Amino acid sequence: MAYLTTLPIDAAPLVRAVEAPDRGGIASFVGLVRNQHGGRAVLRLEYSAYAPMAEAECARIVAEAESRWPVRVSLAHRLGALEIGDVAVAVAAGAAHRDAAFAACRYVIEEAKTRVPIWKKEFYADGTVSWVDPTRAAERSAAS
Amino acid sequence: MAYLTTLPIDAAPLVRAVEAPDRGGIASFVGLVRNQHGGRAVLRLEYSAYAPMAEAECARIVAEAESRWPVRVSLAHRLGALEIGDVAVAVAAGAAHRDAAFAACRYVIEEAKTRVPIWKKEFYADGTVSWVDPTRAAERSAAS
Amino acid sequence: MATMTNTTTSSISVRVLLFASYAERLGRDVVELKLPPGATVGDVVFAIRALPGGGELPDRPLTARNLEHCALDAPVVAGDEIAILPPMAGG
Amino acid sequence: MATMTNTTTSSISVRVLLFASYAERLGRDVVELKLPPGATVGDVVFAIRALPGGGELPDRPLTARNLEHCALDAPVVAGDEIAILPPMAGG
Repeated sequence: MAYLTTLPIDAAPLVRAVEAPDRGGIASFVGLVRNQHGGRAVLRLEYSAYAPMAEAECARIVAEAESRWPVRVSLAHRLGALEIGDVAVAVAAGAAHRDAAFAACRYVIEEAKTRVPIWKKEFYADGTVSWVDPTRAAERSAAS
Repeated sequence: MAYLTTLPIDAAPLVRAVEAPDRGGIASFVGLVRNQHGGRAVLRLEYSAYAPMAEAECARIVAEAESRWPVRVSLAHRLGALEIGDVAVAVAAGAAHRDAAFAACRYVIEEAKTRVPIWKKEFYADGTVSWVDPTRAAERSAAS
Repeated sequence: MATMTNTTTSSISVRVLLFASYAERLGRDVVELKLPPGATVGDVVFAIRALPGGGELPDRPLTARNLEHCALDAPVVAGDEIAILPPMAGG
Repeated sequence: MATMTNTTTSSISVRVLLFASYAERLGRDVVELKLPPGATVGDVVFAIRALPGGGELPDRPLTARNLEHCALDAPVVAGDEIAILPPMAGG
Protein backbone atom coordinates (compact mmCIF):
# COMPACT_ATOMS: atom_id res chain seq x y z
CA MET A 1 0.00 0.00 0.00
CA ALA A 2 1.37 3.41 -0.96
CA TYR A 3 -0.30 6.77 -1.16
CA LEU A 4 0.12 10.53 -1.20
CA THR A 5 -2.12 12.76 0.86
CA THR A 6 -2.62 16.41 1.69
CA LEU A 7 -4.19 15.38 5.02
CA PRO A 8 -2.25 14.69 8.22
CA ILE A 9 -0.69 11.21 8.27
CA ASP A 10 -1.47 8.88 11.15
CA ALA A 11 1.06 6.04 11.34
CA ALA A 12 -1.26 3.70 13.24
CA PRO A 13 -3.35 2.53 10.26
CA LEU A 14 -0.17 2.03 8.23
CA VAL A 15 1.09 -0.31 10.94
CA ARG A 16 -2.24 -2.13 11.15
CA ALA A 17 -2.19 -2.59 7.37
CA VAL A 18 0.93 -4.76 7.61
CA GLU A 19 -0.13 -6.82 10.62
CA ALA A 20 -1.08 -10.47 10.27
CA PRO A 21 -1.23 -13.43 12.65
CA ASP A 22 1.97 -14.90 11.21
CA ARG A 23 3.94 -11.62 11.35
CA GLY A 24 5.83 -11.12 14.58
CA GLY A 25 7.67 -7.88 13.88
CA ILE A 26 6.74 -4.50 12.48
CA ALA A 27 9.47 -1.93 11.87
CA SER A 28 8.34 1.56 11.07
CA PHE A 29 9.75 4.99 10.36
CA VAL A 30 8.13 8.38 10.65
CA GLY A 31 9.76 11.48 9.18
CA LEU A 32 8.72 14.74 10.83
CA VAL A 33 9.18 18.37 9.87
CA ARG A 34 12.11 19.70 11.88
CA ASN A 35 12.49 23.24 13.16
CA GLN A 36 15.90 23.66 11.57
CA HIS A 37 17.81 22.58 8.48
CA GLY A 38 21.51 23.13 7.93
CA GLY A 39 21.61 25.49 10.87
CA ARG A 40 18.75 27.69 9.64
CA ALA A 41 15.51 28.01 11.61
CA VAL A 42 12.62 26.59 9.60
CA LEU A 43 9.08 27.94 10.14
CA ARG A 44 7.14 25.70 7.79
CA LEU A 45 7.42 23.98 4.43
CA GLU A 46 5.52 22.95 1.36
CA TYR A 47 5.81 19.67 -0.48
CA SER A 48 4.86 19.56 -4.13
CA ALA A 49 4.96 16.52 -6.37
CA TYR A 50 4.65 15.15 -9.84
CA ALA A 51 1.69 13.37 -8.35
CA PRO A 52 0.89 10.56 -10.81
CA MET A 53 4.55 9.57 -11.07
CA ALA A 54 5.07 9.90 -7.32
CA GLU A 55 2.15 7.54 -6.70
CA ALA A 56 3.55 5.09 -9.26
CA GLU A 57 7.09 5.31 -7.88
CA CYS A 58 5.90 4.75 -4.30
CA ALA A 59 3.98 1.69 -5.45
CA ARG A 60 7.07 0.38 -7.29
CA ILE A 61 9.26 0.83 -4.20
CA VAL A 62 6.75 -1.04 -2.05
CA ALA A 63 6.55 -3.84 -4.64
CA GLU A 64 10.35 -4.09 -4.78
CA ALA A 65 10.60 -4.38 -0.99
CA GLU A 66 7.87 -7.02 -0.94
CA SER A 67 9.70 -9.05 -3.58
CA ARG A 68 13.15 -8.76 -1.92
CA TRP A 69 11.98 -9.68 1.60
CA PRO A 70 9.04 -11.71 2.96
CA VAL A 71 7.25 -8.58 4.15
CA ARG A 72 4.21 -6.44 3.69
CA VAL A 73 4.93 -2.72 3.42
CA SER A 74 2.89 0.46 3.64
CA LEU A 75 4.13 3.93 2.67
CA ALA A 76 2.47 7.34 2.84
CA HIS A 77 3.83 10.79 1.99
CA ARG A 78 2.25 14.12 2.80
CA LEU A 79 1.91 16.92 0.25
CA GLY A 80 1.01 20.59 0.64
CA ALA A 81 1.71 22.92 3.54
CA LEU A 82 3.24 21.37 6.68
CA GLU A 83 4.09 22.81 10.08
CA ILE A 84 6.94 21.84 12.42
CA GLY A 85 6.28 18.39 13.90
CA ASP A 86 3.91 17.30 11.15
CA VAL A 87 4.47 13.81 9.74
CA ALA A 88 5.98 14.13 6.25
CA VAL A 89 6.43 10.45 5.52
CA ALA A 90 5.61 7.16 7.22
CA VAL A 91 6.70 3.61 6.40
CA ALA A 92 5.73 0.34 8.08
CA ALA A 93 7.07 -3.14 7.24
CA GLY A 94 5.60 -6.26 8.82
CA ALA A 95 7.32 -9.66 8.69
CA ALA A 96 7.57 -12.95 10.52
CA HIS A 97 11.10 -11.98 11.61
CA ARG A 98 12.51 -8.63 12.58
CA ASP A 99 15.56 -8.73 10.30
CA ALA A 100 13.34 -8.58 7.25
CA ALA A 101 11.09 -5.94 8.80
CA PHE A 102 14.00 -3.61 9.58
CA ALA A 103 15.72 -4.18 6.22
CA ALA A 104 12.56 -3.54 4.22
CA CYS A 105 11.62 -0.45 6.25
CA ARG A 106 15.06 1.06 5.74
CA TYR A 107 15.08 0.22 2.05
CA VAL A 108 11.74 1.88 1.47
CA ILE A 109 12.61 5.16 3.20
CA GLU A 110 15.99 5.38 1.44
CA GLU A 111 14.49 4.70 -1.97
CA ALA A 112 11.56 7.04 -1.35
CA LYS A 113 13.89 9.91 -0.54
CA THR A 114 15.93 9.52 -3.72
CA ARG A 115 13.40 8.30 -6.29
CA VAL A 116 9.97 9.77 -5.59
CA PRO A 117 9.40 13.07 -7.43
CA ILE A 118 8.53 15.25 -4.46
CA TRP A 119 10.05 18.67 -3.79
CA LYS A 120 10.32 20.61 -0.59
CA LYS A 121 10.18 24.39 -0.27
CA GLU A 122 11.37 25.61 3.10
CA PHE A 123 10.31 28.90 4.67
CA TYR A 124 12.94 30.23 7.10
CA ALA A 125 12.68 32.45 10.12
CA ASP A 126 14.80 35.09 8.35
CA GLY A 127 12.08 35.47 5.71
CA THR A 128 13.91 33.62 2.96
CA VAL A 129 12.56 30.65 1.06
CA SER A 130 14.38 27.88 -0.78
CA TRP A 131 13.92 24.62 -2.60
CA VAL A 132 15.79 21.89 -0.77
CA ASP A 133 18.46 20.10 -2.81
CA PRO A 134 19.69 16.98 -0.97
CA THR A 135 22.36 16.40 -3.64
CA ARG A 136 24.30 19.41 -2.37
CA ALA A 137 26.87 18.17 0.15
CA ALA A 138 25.93 20.69 2.82
CA GLU A 139 22.35 19.51 2.67
CA ARG A 140 23.19 15.82 2.74
CA SER A 141 24.63 16.19 6.21
CA ALA A 142 21.56 18.15 7.33
CA ALA A 143 18.93 15.69 6.11
CA SER A 144 16.84 13.74 8.57
CA MET B 1 11.42 5.94 29.21
CA ALA B 2 11.03 2.22 29.84
CA TYR B 3 8.27 0.27 31.51
CA LEU B 4 6.57 -3.08 31.96
CA THR B 5 2.83 -3.40 31.85
CA THR B 6 0.11 -6.02 32.05
CA LEU B 7 -2.17 -3.76 29.99
CA PRO B 8 -2.27 -3.67 26.17
CA ILE B 9 0.58 -1.60 24.70
CA ASP B 10 -0.26 1.24 22.34
CA ALA B 11 2.80 2.28 20.33
CA ALA B 12 1.48 5.79 19.62
CA PRO B 13 2.34 7.36 23.00
CA LEU B 14 5.79 5.74 22.87
CA VAL B 15 6.39 7.49 19.56
CA ARG B 16 5.06 10.80 20.87
CA ALA B 17 7.37 10.50 23.88
CA VAL B 18 10.44 10.70 21.63
CA GLU B 19 9.19 13.47 19.35
CA ALA B 20 10.69 16.96 19.53
CA PRO B 21 10.87 19.91 17.13
CA ASP B 22 14.54 19.18 16.34
CA ARG B 23 14.03 15.43 15.73
CA GLY B 24 13.25 14.59 12.14
CA GLY B 25 13.13 10.80 12.29
CA ILE B 26 11.49 8.24 14.53
CA ALA B 27 12.24 4.57 13.99
CA SER B 28 10.07 2.12 15.87
CA PHE B 29 9.57 -1.59 16.30
CA VAL B 30 6.57 -3.51 17.50
CA GLY B 31 6.79 -7.20 18.38
CA LEU B 32 3.50 -9.07 18.13
CA VAL B 33 2.40 -12.50 19.30
CA ARG B 34 2.53 -14.82 16.29
CA ASN B 35 0.21 -17.75 15.66
CA GLN B 36 3.09 -20.17 15.19
CA HIS B 37 6.57 -20.83 16.52
CA GLY B 38 9.01 -23.34 15.10
CA GLY B 39 6.23 -24.86 13.00
CA ARG B 40 3.85 -25.36 15.95
CA ALA B 41 0.50 -23.59 16.11
CA VAL B 42 0.43 -21.21 19.09
CA LEU B 43 -2.88 -20.35 20.77
CA ARG B 44 -1.70 -17.87 23.38
CA LEU B 45 1.20 -17.17 25.69
CA GLU B 46 2.16 -15.84 29.08
CA TYR B 47 5.08 -13.57 29.88
CA SER B 48 6.48 -13.62 33.38
CA ALA B 49 9.36 -11.52 34.66
CA TYR B 50 11.75 -10.82 37.46
CA ALA B 51 9.96 -7.50 37.50
CA PRO B 52 12.26 -5.18 39.48
CA MET B 53 15.31 -6.35 37.55
CA ALA B 54 13.45 -6.25 34.24
CA GLU B 55 12.47 -2.62 34.89
CA ALA B 56 16.06 -1.78 35.83
CA GLU B 57 17.52 -3.58 32.82
CA CYS B 58 15.08 -1.89 30.41
CA ALA B 59 16.08 1.48 31.87
CA ARG B 60 19.78 0.61 31.50
CA ILE B 61 19.32 -0.40 27.85
CA VAL B 62 17.49 2.85 27.10
CA ALA B 63 20.24 4.84 28.84
CA GLU B 64 22.94 3.01 26.87
CA ALA B 65 21.23 3.78 23.57
CA GLU B 66 20.79 7.43 24.53
CA SER B 67 24.50 7.69 25.38
CA ARG B 68 25.70 5.91 22.22
CA TRP B 69 23.54 7.90 19.78
CA PRO B 70 21.95 11.37 19.90
CA VAL B 71 18.48 9.92 20.41
CA ARG B 72 15.60 9.68 22.81
CA VAL B 73 14.25 6.16 23.28
CA SER B 74 11.11 4.64 24.73
CA LEU B 75 10.60 0.94 25.47
CA ALA B 76 7.63 -0.99 26.80
CA HIS B 77 7.15 -4.72 27.38
CA ARG B 78 3.91 -6.50 28.13
CA LEU B 79 3.59 -9.10 30.91
CA GLY B 80 0.84 -11.60 31.71
CA ALA B 81 -1.50 -13.41 29.32
CA LEU B 82 -1.36 -12.40 25.64
CA GLU B 83 -3.40 -13.45 22.63
CA ILE B 84 -2.27 -13.77 19.00
CA GLY B 85 -1.68 -10.30 17.54
CA ASP B 86 -1.17 -8.60 20.90
CA VAL B 87 1.79 -6.25 21.16
CA ALA B 88 4.48 -7.91 23.28
CA VAL B 89 7.13 -5.21 23.01
CA ALA B 90 7.41 -1.76 21.48
CA VAL B 91 10.45 0.48 20.95
CA ALA B 92 10.64 4.01 19.53
CA ALA B 93 13.80 6.03 18.89
CA GLY B 94 13.65 9.67 17.85
CA ALA B 95 16.64 11.57 16.44
CA ALA B 96 17.56 14.48 14.23
CA HIS B 97 18.77 12.00 11.62
CA ARG B 98 17.38 8.63 10.63
CA ASP B 99 20.68 6.71 10.82
CA ALA B 100 20.79 7.23 14.58
CA ALA B 101 17.09 6.50 14.97
CA PHE B 102 17.33 3.16 13.16
CA ALA B 103 20.57 2.14 14.89
CA ALA B 104 19.25 2.93 18.36
CA CYS B 105 15.91 1.22 17.72
CA ARG B 106 17.64 -1.94 16.54
CA TYR B 107 20.10 -1.88 19.44
CA VAL B 108 17.33 -1.61 22.01
CA ILE B 109 15.23 -4.48 20.68
CA GLU B 110 18.27 -6.76 20.34
CA GLU B 111 19.48 -5.98 23.85
CA ALA B 112 15.99 -6.27 25.32
CA LYS B 113 15.56 -9.75 23.90
CA THR B 114 18.82 -11.04 25.34
CA ARG B 115 19.19 -9.14 28.62
CA VAL B 116 15.80 -8.43 30.15
CA PRO B 117 14.67 -11.19 32.55
CA ILE B 118 11.35 -12.02 30.94
CA TRP B 119 10.18 -15.55 30.15
CA LYS B 120 7.58 -16.77 27.71
CA LYS B 121 5.34 -19.78 28.17
CA GLU B 122 3.65 -20.84 24.95
CA PHE B 123 0.36 -22.74 24.80
CA TYR B 124 0.08 -24.82 21.61
CA ALA B 125 -2.91 -26.01 19.63
CA ASP B 126 -1.96 -29.63 20.41
CA GLY B 127 -2.52 -28.96 24.12
CA THR B 128 1.15 -28.87 25.09
CA VAL B 129 2.86 -26.02 26.88
CA SER B 130 6.50 -25.00 26.94
CA TRP B 131 8.91 -22.35 28.12
CA VAL B 132 10.59 -20.76 25.13
CA ASP B 133 14.39 -21.05 25.06
CA PRO B 134 15.85 -18.81 22.34
CA THR B 135 19.34 -20.21 23.00
CA ARG B 136 18.33 -23.53 21.44
CA ALA B 137 19.31 -23.43 17.75
CA ALA B 138 15.92 -24.57 16.48
CA GLU B 139 14.29 -21.70 18.32
CA ARG B 140 16.76 -19.09 17.16
CA SER B 141 15.63 -19.57 13.58
CA ALA B 142 11.98 -19.37 14.64
CA ALA B 143 12.24 -16.14 16.63
CA SER B 144 10.57 -12.97 15.42
CA MET C 1 19.38 17.05 -33.08
CA ALA C 2 15.81 18.04 -32.29
CA THR C 3 14.71 21.64 -32.67
CA MET C 4 11.42 23.33 -31.89
CA THR C 5 11.03 24.40 -35.51
CA ASN C 6 10.89 20.89 -36.88
CA THR C 7 7.40 20.66 -38.39
CA THR C 8 7.64 17.86 -40.93
CA THR C 9 4.56 15.69 -41.14
CA SER C 10 6.49 12.90 -39.44
CA SER C 11 7.42 15.04 -36.40
CA ILE C 12 6.29 13.81 -33.01
CA SER C 13 4.51 15.82 -30.35
CA VAL C 14 5.49 15.41 -26.72
CA ARG C 15 4.36 17.09 -23.58
CA VAL C 16 7.15 18.23 -21.25
CA LEU C 17 6.49 18.87 -17.56
CA LEU C 18 8.60 21.10 -15.34
CA PHE C 19 8.46 21.18 -11.55
CA ALA C 20 9.51 23.14 -8.48
CA SER C 21 12.66 25.24 -9.06
CA TYR C 22 12.79 24.31 -12.76
CA ALA C 23 9.21 25.49 -13.34
CA GLU C 24 10.05 28.72 -11.53
CA ARG C 25 13.12 29.30 -13.70
CA LEU C 26 11.19 28.88 -16.93
CA GLY C 27 8.05 30.56 -15.61
CA ARG C 28 5.92 27.67 -16.81
CA ASP C 29 5.26 24.04 -15.92
CA VAL C 30 4.20 22.60 -19.27
CA VAL C 31 5.84 22.88 -22.70
CA GLU C 32 4.50 21.23 -25.86
CA LEU C 33 7.34 20.25 -28.19
CA LYS C 34 7.55 18.84 -31.71
CA LEU C 35 10.60 16.66 -32.33
CA PRO C 36 11.92 14.69 -35.31
CA PRO C 37 11.46 10.93 -35.31
CA GLY C 38 14.25 9.22 -33.43
CA ALA C 39 14.57 12.01 -30.89
CA THR C 40 15.65 11.13 -27.36
CA VAL C 41 14.88 12.49 -23.93
CA GLY C 42 18.27 14.24 -24.13
CA ASP C 43 16.97 16.11 -27.16
CA VAL C 44 13.97 17.21 -25.10
CA VAL C 45 16.33 18.55 -22.43
CA PHE C 46 18.37 20.34 -25.09
CA ALA C 47 15.23 22.03 -26.46
CA ILE C 48 14.01 23.04 -23.01
CA ARG C 49 17.40 24.52 -22.09
CA ALA C 50 17.15 26.70 -25.21
CA LEU C 51 13.98 28.36 -23.88
CA PRO C 52 14.15 31.59 -21.84
CA GLY C 53 15.34 30.65 -18.35
CA GLY C 54 16.15 27.12 -19.49
CA GLY C 55 19.88 27.72 -19.44
CA GLU C 56 19.74 27.65 -15.63
CA LEU C 57 18.82 23.96 -15.71
CA PRO C 58 21.67 21.45 -15.51
CA ASP C 59 22.64 19.93 -18.84
CA ARG C 60 22.04 16.42 -17.50
CA PRO C 61 19.01 16.67 -15.22
CA LEU C 62 16.97 13.76 -13.92
CA THR C 63 14.22 12.85 -16.34
CA ALA C 64 11.15 10.65 -16.53
CA ARG C 65 9.19 9.27 -19.45
CA ASN C 66 5.56 8.27 -18.95
CA LEU C 67 5.82 8.26 -15.14
CA GLU C 68 9.08 6.30 -14.96
CA HIS C 69 12.64 7.44 -14.43
CA CYS C 70 14.59 7.22 -17.69
CA ALA C 71 18.06 7.85 -19.07
CA LEU C 72 18.80 10.73 -21.43
CA ASP C 73 19.25 8.33 -24.35
CA ALA C 74 15.72 6.94 -23.93
CA PRO C 75 13.76 7.29 -27.20
CA VAL C 76 10.75 9.57 -27.39
CA VAL C 77 7.61 8.59 -29.26
CA ALA C 78 4.51 10.58 -30.13
CA GLY C 79 2.28 11.28 -27.17
CA ASP C 80 4.98 10.75 -24.56
CA GLU C 81 4.89 12.71 -21.32
CA ILE C 82 8.46 13.72 -20.49
CA ALA C 83 9.29 15.26 -17.11
CA ILE C 84 12.44 17.11 -16.11
CA LEU C 85 12.96 16.55 -12.41
CA PRO C 86 14.83 18.79 -9.96
CA PRO C 87 16.70 16.94 -7.17
CA MET C 88 14.09 15.11 -5.18
CA ALA C 89 13.53 16.04 -1.55
CA GLY C 90 10.74 13.89 -0.18
CA GLY C 91 10.71 12.37 3.26
CA MET D 1 32.80 -24.29 49.13
CA ALA D 2 29.50 -23.09 50.54
CA THR D 3 27.03 -25.52 52.03
CA MET D 4 23.57 -25.03 53.52
CA THR D 5 24.73 -26.42 56.83
CA ASN D 6 27.31 -23.70 57.42
CA THR D 7 25.99 -21.92 60.50
CA THR D 8 29.03 -20.22 61.95
CA THR D 9 28.30 -16.83 63.46
CA SER D 10 30.10 -15.17 60.54
CA SER D 11 27.92 -16.84 57.87
CA ILE D 12 26.02 -14.58 55.48
CA SER D 13 22.35 -14.84 54.55
CA VAL D 14 21.26 -14.38 50.97
CA ARG D 15 17.92 -14.64 49.28
CA VAL D 16 17.92 -16.68 46.05
CA LEU D 17 15.15 -16.22 43.48
CA LEU D 18 14.15 -18.81 40.89
CA PHE D 19 11.98 -18.17 37.86
CA ALA D 20 9.98 -19.81 35.10
CA SER D 21 11.24 -23.33 34.24
CA TYR D 22 13.81 -23.25 37.07
CA ALA D 23 11.16 -22.43 39.66
CA GLU D 24 9.02 -25.25 38.28
CA ARG D 25 11.89 -27.76 38.54
CA LEU D 26 12.60 -26.93 42.15
CA GLY D 27 8.93 -26.43 43.06
CA ARG D 28 9.73 -23.10 44.68
CA ASP D 29 10.72 -19.59 43.68
CA VAL D 30 12.61 -18.40 46.76
CA VAL D 31 15.38 -20.09 48.75
CA GLU D 32 17.08 -18.56 51.78
CA LEU D 33 20.71 -19.66 52.01
CA LYS D 34 23.47 -19.22 54.55
CA LEU D 35 26.96 -19.11 53.07
CA PRO D 36 30.46 -18.71 54.48
CA PRO D 37 32.17 -15.35 54.09
CA GLY D 38 33.91 -15.09 50.73
CA ALA D 39 31.25 -17.12 48.93
CA THR D 40 30.53 -16.34 45.28
CA VAL D 41 27.44 -16.48 43.10
CA GLY D 42 28.85 -19.74 41.75
CA ASP D 43 28.66 -21.14 45.28
CA VAL D 44 24.99 -20.11 45.38
CA VAL D 45 24.38 -22.02 42.15
CA PHE D 46 26.21 -25.06 43.57
CA ALA D 47 24.00 -25.02 46.66
CA ILE D 48 20.79 -24.62 44.64
CA ARG D 49 21.75 -27.48 42.33
CA ALA D 50 22.12 -29.69 45.40
CA LEU D 51 18.45 -29.18 46.30
CA PRO D 52 15.75 -31.61 45.10
CA GLY D 53 15.12 -30.86 41.41
CA GLY D 54 18.15 -28.55 41.29
CA GLY D 55 20.25 -31.01 39.33
CA GLU D 56 18.14 -30.22 36.28
CA LEU D 57 19.53 -26.69 36.21
CA PRO D 58 22.60 -26.06 34.06
CA ASP D 59 25.85 -25.90 36.02
CA ARG D 60 26.60 -22.43 34.63
CA PRO D 61 23.24 -20.63 34.43
CA LEU D 62 22.75 -16.91 33.95
CA THR D 63 22.75 -15.10 37.26
CA ALA D 64 22.02 -11.69 38.69
CA ARG D 65 23.02 -10.00 41.91
CA ASN D 66 20.91 -7.17 43.29
CA LEU D 67 19.03 -6.62 40.00
CA GLU D 68 22.11 -6.71 37.74
CA HIS D 69 23.55 -9.44 35.60
CA CYS D 70 26.70 -10.85 37.20
CA ALA D 71 29.38 -13.46 36.58
CA LEU D 72 29.61 -16.66 38.62
CA ASP D 73 32.74 -15.41 40.37
CA ALA D 74 30.95 -12.31 41.70
CA PRO D 75 31.25 -12.12 45.50
CA VAL D 76 28.16 -12.45 47.67
CA VAL D 77 27.63 -10.30 50.75
CA ALA D 78 25.00 -10.46 53.46
CA GLY D 79 21.58 -9.33 52.33
CA ASP D 80 22.23 -9.88 48.63
CA GLU D 81 19.39 -10.91 46.37
CA ILE D 82 20.75 -13.49 43.95
CA ALA D 83 18.66 -14.62 40.96
CA ILE D 84 19.20 -17.67 38.79
CA LEU D 85 17.83 -16.84 35.34
CA PRO D 86 16.55 -19.26 32.70
CA PRO D 87 17.27 -18.25 29.08
CA MET D 88 15.44 -14.97 28.52
CA ALA D 89 12.63 -14.85 26.00
CA GLY D 90 11.21 -11.36 25.99
CA GLY D 91 10.11 -9.51 22.89
